[in-house]
Amino acid sequence: MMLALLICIPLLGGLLAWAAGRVHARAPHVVSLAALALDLCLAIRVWARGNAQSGAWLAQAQWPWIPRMGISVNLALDGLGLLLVLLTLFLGVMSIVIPSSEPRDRRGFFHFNLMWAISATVAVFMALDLFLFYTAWELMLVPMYFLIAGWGGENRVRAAVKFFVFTQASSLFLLIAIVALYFIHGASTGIYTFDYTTLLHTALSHRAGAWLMLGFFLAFAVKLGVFPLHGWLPDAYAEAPLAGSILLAGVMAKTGAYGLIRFCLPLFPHASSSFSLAAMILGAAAIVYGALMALGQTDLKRLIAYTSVSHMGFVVLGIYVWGQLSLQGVVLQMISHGITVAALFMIAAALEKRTGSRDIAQYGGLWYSAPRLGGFTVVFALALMGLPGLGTFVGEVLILLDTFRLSISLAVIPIAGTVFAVVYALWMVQRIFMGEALPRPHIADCKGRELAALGIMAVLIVWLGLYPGPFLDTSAPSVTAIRQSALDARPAGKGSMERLARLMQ
Amino acid sequence: MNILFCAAAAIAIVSSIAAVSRNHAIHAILFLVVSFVSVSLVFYTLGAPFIAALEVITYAGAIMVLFMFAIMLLNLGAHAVHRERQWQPRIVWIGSGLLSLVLLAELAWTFSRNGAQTGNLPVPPAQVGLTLFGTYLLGVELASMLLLAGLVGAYYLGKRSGASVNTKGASDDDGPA
Amino acid sequence: MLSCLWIVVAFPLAGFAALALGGSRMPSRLVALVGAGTVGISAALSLALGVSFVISPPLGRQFTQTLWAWMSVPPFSPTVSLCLDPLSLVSICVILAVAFLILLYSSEFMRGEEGYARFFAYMDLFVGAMLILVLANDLVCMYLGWEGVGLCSFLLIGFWYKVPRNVAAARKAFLVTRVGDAALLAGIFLVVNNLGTLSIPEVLSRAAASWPAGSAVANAGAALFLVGAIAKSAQIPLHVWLPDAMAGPSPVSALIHAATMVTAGVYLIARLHPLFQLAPPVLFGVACVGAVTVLAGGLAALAQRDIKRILAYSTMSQIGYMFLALGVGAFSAAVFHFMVHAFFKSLLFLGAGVVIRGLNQEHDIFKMGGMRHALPGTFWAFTIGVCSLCALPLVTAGFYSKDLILSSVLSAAQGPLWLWLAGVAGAFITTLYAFRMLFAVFFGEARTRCSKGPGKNMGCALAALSLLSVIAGFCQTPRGLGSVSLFANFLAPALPHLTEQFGRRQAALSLVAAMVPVVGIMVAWTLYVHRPKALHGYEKFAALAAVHQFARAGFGFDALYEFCFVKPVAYLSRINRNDVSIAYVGAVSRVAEALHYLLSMTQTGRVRWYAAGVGIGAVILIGIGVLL
Amino acid sequence: MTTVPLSHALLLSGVLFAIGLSGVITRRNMILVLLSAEIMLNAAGLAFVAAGSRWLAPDGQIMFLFILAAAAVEVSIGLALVLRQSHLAKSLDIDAAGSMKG
Repeated sequence: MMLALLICIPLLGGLLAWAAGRVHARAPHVVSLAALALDLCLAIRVWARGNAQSGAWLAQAQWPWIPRMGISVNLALDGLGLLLVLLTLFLGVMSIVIPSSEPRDRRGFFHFNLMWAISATVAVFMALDLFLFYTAWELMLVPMYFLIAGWGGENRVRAAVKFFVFTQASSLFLLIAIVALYFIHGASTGIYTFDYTTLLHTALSHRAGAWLMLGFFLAFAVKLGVFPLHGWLPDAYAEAPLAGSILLAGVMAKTGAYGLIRFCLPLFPHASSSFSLAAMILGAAAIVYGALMALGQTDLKRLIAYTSVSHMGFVVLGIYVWGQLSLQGVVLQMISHGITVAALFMIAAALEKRTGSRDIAQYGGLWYSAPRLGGFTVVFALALMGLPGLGTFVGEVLILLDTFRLSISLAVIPIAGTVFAVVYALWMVQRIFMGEALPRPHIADCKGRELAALGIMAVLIVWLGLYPGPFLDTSAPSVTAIRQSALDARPAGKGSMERLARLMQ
Repeated sequence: MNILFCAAAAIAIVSSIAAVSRNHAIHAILFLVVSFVSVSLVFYTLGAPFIAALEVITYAGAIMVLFMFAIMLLNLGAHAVHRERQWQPRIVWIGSGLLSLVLLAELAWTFSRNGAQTGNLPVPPAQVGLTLFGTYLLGVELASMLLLAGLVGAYYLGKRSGASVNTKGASDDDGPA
Repeated sequence: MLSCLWIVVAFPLAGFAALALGGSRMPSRLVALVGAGTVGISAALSLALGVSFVISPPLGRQFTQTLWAWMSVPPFSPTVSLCLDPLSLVSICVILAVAFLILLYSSEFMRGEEGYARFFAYMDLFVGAMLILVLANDLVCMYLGWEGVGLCSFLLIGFWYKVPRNVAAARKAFLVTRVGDAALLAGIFLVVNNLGTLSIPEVLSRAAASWPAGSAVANAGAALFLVGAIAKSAQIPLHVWLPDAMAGPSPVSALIHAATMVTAGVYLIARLHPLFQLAPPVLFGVACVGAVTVLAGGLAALAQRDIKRILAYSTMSQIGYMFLALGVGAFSAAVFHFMVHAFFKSLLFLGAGVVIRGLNQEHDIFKMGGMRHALPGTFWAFTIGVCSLCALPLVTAGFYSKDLILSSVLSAAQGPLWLWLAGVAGAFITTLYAFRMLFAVFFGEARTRCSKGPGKNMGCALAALSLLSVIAGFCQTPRGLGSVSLFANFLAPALPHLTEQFGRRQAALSLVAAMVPVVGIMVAWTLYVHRPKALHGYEKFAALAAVHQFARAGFGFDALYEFCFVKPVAYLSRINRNDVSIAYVGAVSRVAEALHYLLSMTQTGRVRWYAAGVGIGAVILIGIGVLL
Repeated sequence: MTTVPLSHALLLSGVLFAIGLSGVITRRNMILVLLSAEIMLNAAGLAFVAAGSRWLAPDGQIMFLFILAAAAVEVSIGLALVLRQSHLAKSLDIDAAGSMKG
């Protein structure tokens, strides 16, 4: 029941906010904020209560939906999902609470889209029925399209279409793969169902497994912005309105990683194992490539978008290394990256609002008038480059350690990538806040809600960096369970990882 | 019966070829009438006397009369034959003829594998009528709607075409699509 | 008492937190009180800890305090834990004492600057991070401090953020040290993968047990740690950031880029010395790097005109001595020199700060001169510092530490004679550039008018450091001079003592080494004061001038890196601004457009074509049916 | 009474259809295009009737009736359009109708 509530509250809140938009211009803001805050409280309650139970699933609920086709509303939450749901709702609250995210017009519809996107994302993290998962996955897309196309920057329509075409095209592969899996499983066992746990042990031929795995991988990789599939990402991140950027980069990219962990690898352990070397190389390449691209950008939001590509490279790398450490690292990396990138987008929006430009060359020497904003930028830029004591370090170090254990030569690339991260992170801070001040005399420093939001996020990122215990403990059982289920199915010594490991010795 | 069929079929084919290839419109129409009549004979051999009658009445009768009226309205004379000759050099038949031949070859190959015979008993008109107004009642209603729509459409188009001769600009505006 | 260890770290961090959150609203007096006070309390506490440690030593002369488990993802479970042993005790006492004195100095030096609170906040953060680095019982925890000091160094070099040059210097410093940090991180990974633990004592004992000496894994691990140490300690070839780092305020240069942070590499190697002893080639590499840096740093210092750059190259060179000592296995000698160097080099930087402030940000020593009369107190303090730097025999602390290093090099089993010669030559060059600087700044006639002298706080700090620069040496004297061995004995549980061979040859060579500074001073006097014209002729010789230019430019490393790394990366990222890897997106749309164009050509408007199209379609479809 | 093989009847319908098709494609005179279309419709009807006869079912004939109705409508509308077009374009050339291309 709790799980259904978690999904329904934002859904209803969104409808209510739309309706409230007709009453008063500020009403949608209040309504959606209240709904999300309530939802966040519920999620925190699940978190607080959940640790007492044993087993991977913290909560589960199931209702029949289309029984004839083996489709049910099957919701379940484990530590992994819970952390991501918490992240989603937290970033949702943050993106609403900050004043610069409030649009000028059509506020009701804006909040409606926002809330539905959040709700769909939450549903993605809970769905255990592949049909339901796909529904939520697609539902995520539409409100986001409207958010970008309706309230974005100058090239919003182009960016929105690009985003839509990319994600929709890749989702179709996911749909084909899901349906194919459904029929293959049905044909071999006689049970036609979309239930995840039942499908988990489908016997697949080598070729079928490889194709289905690619279908899943493609959809998730596009959402995640894996290196050569990130074509939509800089445009969409840069052109989306603030709340859209935060949701896209902070949360929706994580649905891709979540999909890889929850579905792609456990459903197709053999195929994924043969694919892992390629995926790891893609991830490592993304780390360096994203950093290099970030260096060349002049648009602040595009720069942040490319750093995101670089960080998602770590996530892909960590997932395909498929070690206990690296997966835990991936979870922590997702959370801390979500917070970091959201905060950076907030800062970018604040700067854009105050100076009227996203071009970094238009900034300079802003520290004098906005030291607090500068301080926050420094903190989150440091988080970008994985400074110890901040959350991203924990994630990166766990991922890198397992990579290093697997193959030293593969680990060299991301470790070198961390050096590039220094360049773009520092350069970003310095070009904005240091150097000679431009003629523009003063910009307002952050205060009030902006200060509070950034402050909370800074505290969180430090908490994640210095005492990630609670987060790691929450995700540990589920990560262990998922990882083990894939490892059990995998024949020893057949995967490319093992081959790689042997090669290295 | 088979001989009758073959003869009628031969006439139908020859007259149809003539109908599509004549330059003089009236000649073409007349050949078409021949074709329709011979097809009606084919229907008769296939045990469909009712349809054979309808073919003569409606196709060879009513529809052909419509064509006649149209040609007469357009006042196609000798210059039309001349123009037709200019439009249709023999060479243009090659492409379409080839296409049709390929289609025909495919159809023939498909049909020739079927060794079945047609029925040796005619299907009486009564049975057709009963089925038509029983099972296919809805279809009949739809056909009547179609005819009505055709009627209205033809009337409207005819009226506009008449009006446009006189006051071309004025009538173009008021017509809904 | 020892369980108060965490408070030592907590105080500066609390000071940072207070200043970061409310510093902008505090009056400057309160800012200084908080900034320097927290460090002062920590310093006092560290002294008390030292006393308690000596009086009632803990078991194994090592006290470990685990604060909390940082990440617990078995087998990787670093903890935030502190370890107090003689090595770290000496280090924190030195660090806190110097840091307190420098903050005291800064409270006056920085007064009136924009960002007074920011300065103290950064400094406090730095002290906290440095303490974590030194006290860490865990490699990852040490890495936390290691990066933390790097961050503070970055922030403080760019303290005057409006000048683009400072900003670039800050970035460069962080970037270059980060290269070393990446190697350090890889070293940590190697260790945790092979040994399964992160606790430093555990790592060392397990390494000794399971890695054979000279094995590839030991060499690799030690080499990675060495790269980290080289970058942090500005040794050749990763020294390029240090001279530029002088863009920061003088107290920053004194604390971070002379006394504490740059010696972190020395501390790291000393801390992990059993690991390095398992890798003799790497250890020899440490000595070589040290010897090369001693000479290169000294020569570069000789060619500089900027007083702070002279001191920066001097710092490089002096840390080269420490590396030399580490390389021959004289770990306690290196730590001894670290302590003494911290005192006299911060004294020199603070003195230079007074001069620079007095002359309105004038850095060129040849535009100074005659400061002896304007700033007599500073002159004497500076002179003490210079003498200590040159290791003037008997009276200065520098003599005892440098002598210990040179005699260790001489008596070490793996130390060839050229290492010793390099050290002695370095000592000569040191004397030359130190006195060149002293004579140029304080002697001769005044070229710029001094506007401001040191006040009470600055004076106190200079006096205290002068005192320390003199007396700090007396706790460890060579065999011929009383043979006091307090320092080495105290460190003995943590660092093995190198048994010196003391023969006639050693004694003779030591005497030579001791006389080198005296000769150096005479040469310097002749060249720079007595007959300065002698030097002016050198420009006639093109080769000499070129060497001079080359040395002044830091031996071209900057240009080399610029050419090899910076330019290509910048070029790549600039030409690829629009991301070629996603050009296929455009290709897809262009192909679609072309197809659209092709298809729209069939839309002729000719009904007969359409009919033919329908016919062709039927033919194809039926054909497919027929063929299948 | 000997019966006609179904394949012959279908073949006849195929031949007529092909003739009509080539007429539709080739003729430029709109009236003759319509005329050729009539041949095609008729051929299709023939196939229906033949098939109905094969199973002795009335359904084939009913389909022919429907085709007949459609043909009647088609011709009336088609001829009306031809008249209108010839008034507008002063020509019966079907290619001249290409100007209607949107």
